[in-house]
Amino acid sequence: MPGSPHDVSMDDLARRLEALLFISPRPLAVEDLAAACEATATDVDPALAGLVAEYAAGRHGIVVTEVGGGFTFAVADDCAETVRRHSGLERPDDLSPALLETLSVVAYLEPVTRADVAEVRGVSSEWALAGLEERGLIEERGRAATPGAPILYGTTDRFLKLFGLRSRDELPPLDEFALEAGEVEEIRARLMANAARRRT
Amino acid sequence: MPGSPHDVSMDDLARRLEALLFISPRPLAVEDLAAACEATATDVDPALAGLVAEYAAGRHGIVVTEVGGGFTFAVADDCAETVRRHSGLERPDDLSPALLETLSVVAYLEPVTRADVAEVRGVSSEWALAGLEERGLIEERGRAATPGAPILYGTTDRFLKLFGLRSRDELPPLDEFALEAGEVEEIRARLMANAARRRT
Amino acid sequence: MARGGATAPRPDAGRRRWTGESGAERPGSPGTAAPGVDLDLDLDVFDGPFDLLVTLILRDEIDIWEVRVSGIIAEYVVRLADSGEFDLDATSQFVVLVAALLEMKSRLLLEDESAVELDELDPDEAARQLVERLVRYGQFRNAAAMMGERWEVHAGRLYRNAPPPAALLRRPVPQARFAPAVLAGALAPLLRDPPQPDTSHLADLAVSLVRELRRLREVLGREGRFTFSAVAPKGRLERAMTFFALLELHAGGEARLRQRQHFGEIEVTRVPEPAVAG
Repeated sequence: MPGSPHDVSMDDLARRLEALLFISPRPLAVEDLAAACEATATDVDPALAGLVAEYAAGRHGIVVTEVGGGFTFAVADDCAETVRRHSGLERPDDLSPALLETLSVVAYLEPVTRADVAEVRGVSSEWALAGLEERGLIEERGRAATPGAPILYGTTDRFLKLFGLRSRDELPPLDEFALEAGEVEEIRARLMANAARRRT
Repeated sequence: MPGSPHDVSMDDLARRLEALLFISPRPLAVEDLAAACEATATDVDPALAGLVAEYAAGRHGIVVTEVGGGFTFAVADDCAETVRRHSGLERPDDLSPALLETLSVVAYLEPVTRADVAEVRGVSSEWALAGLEERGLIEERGRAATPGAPILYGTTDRFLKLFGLRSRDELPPLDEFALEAGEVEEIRARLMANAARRRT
Repeated sequence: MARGGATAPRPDAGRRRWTGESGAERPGSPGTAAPGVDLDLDLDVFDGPFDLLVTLILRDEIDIWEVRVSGIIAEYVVRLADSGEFDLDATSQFVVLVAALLEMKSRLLLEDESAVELDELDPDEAARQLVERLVRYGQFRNAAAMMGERWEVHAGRLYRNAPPPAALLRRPVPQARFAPAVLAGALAPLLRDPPQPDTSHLADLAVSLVRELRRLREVLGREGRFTFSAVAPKGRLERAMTFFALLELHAGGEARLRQRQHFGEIEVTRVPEPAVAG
């Protein structure tokens, strides 16, 4: 590497596969990759094989591995210790009021779409959701069966741990509003109504 | 790539840097990288340069960029469309001219109070500042040591990321945006005309 | 809504005209015909339909200084009450126009205040300071255009946004770092109904003032003169309203008020028609 740059760039399809694997927090199956690239599995297979070879163990600090029926980037085993050391140096972030509010909306109403959260909070919450995702407190929970199939978000096990909860049922009831924690639909309806009223 | 695997692997330090950049949700400064690798900045610099060269534009589906006070991986621009289509990740909503203008005042004068911004813009900028704060582009930076101890605002790391800036110093000098002599003359003439009209 | 790729530049990036919170724009432009609000006005400076008045003001043919906006509102409310019908469209249009008039007027008031301050300065110095300020502001506007261009190029860039796998974290997740009650506390403000703006004072005052005005006009028309104590109701607030109504009659040139001594009786006399010359 340093002092010996490669002369051959990756082909276009392989580059797009690389970008897809890089961004996805979960393994992607060949069919997903093909669909995303508007290609067939037959096209994807050799490009993917090339990518796996490029990121074979020992070549880079990250490797492409096949796990659970899909492909994903992961930190190379012999680099794990460095990454762990780095995580030990990072100081934990606090949750800003905006993050906390967004987290509470996800926790009580999950699964929710980005639009639901924005609706309830009355402000675009893209950045707050990204911040929570980055902290591992929320994650994707599939797609809603509505037009555009937006991503659904829910809280993670890390979230439960951080708040000392055994399960989501242990979320404190919203006593002040005489609602049980289970009455999610009612809370949702109320929040949506409030959001609508706030807009007018 | 496919059919032409590279024969040269990256050196050990470069591989560890690669793993760190991959795993960190935030850009990492040379000092952070050095600390995690138990190396000095002098060691890190050439290894990092090699990594940047390996992931130069066009070679891979991802690139190493320097933004927001450190180095990070990003999806190559020409692969962004594919990733966006698959992941449902949206481009952040565009900033209105009023928000952009307020943001430029904060970016050039930070830390600034609400009153400072209003003074420059000639209109109350409360709403614009709130909008920028909600979008994670500016944040509170303590209080001014003046009567009333007003809140001070400054730009965030997210601001740097979204505007592709390595640091605040990378903003072009404000002088470059000075009005041209002709424009100043035009303002002067318009003011005189207004004054004359008011007198009659 | 997925947007186009990050690489597709928009041609007018960052060069959009400045609108937003602009204090520089006037509501409506000169010559714009005002949309129809059917109201005949009889004011000191103007006798005719409201639409015409707005048009004349916008064309700078009538000075908004001279127009009592409160008088226009009072007339409108009286007419609305008399007609017994409520046309939402027409009323909204009226409110919009009146708001525009008030904005123009308040802007003039503010301008005048600064002009007074500036008068104390050397006129050249005042002009120089204003130019300086606008030039400084222009600099930031230009900078904002540059930022808009940068945004177009960079804002769409995709960074990885996944948390590190637990196995790679040295520091385990801090157990129960936050109390769950914090979550309920954060959600609570969103569950509460937003407070309804309290407009009771507006409605009450407007209605009772208008009613009071009408009542006093009747008495004045019938009797030609009366005293405050003869017409004033018992309640404190109601008396205040009567007093305001008297002031309105006086300001409108319909009645003459006279008080011979402090805290003494107020005598009200009708001013013979025509109240307004020209």
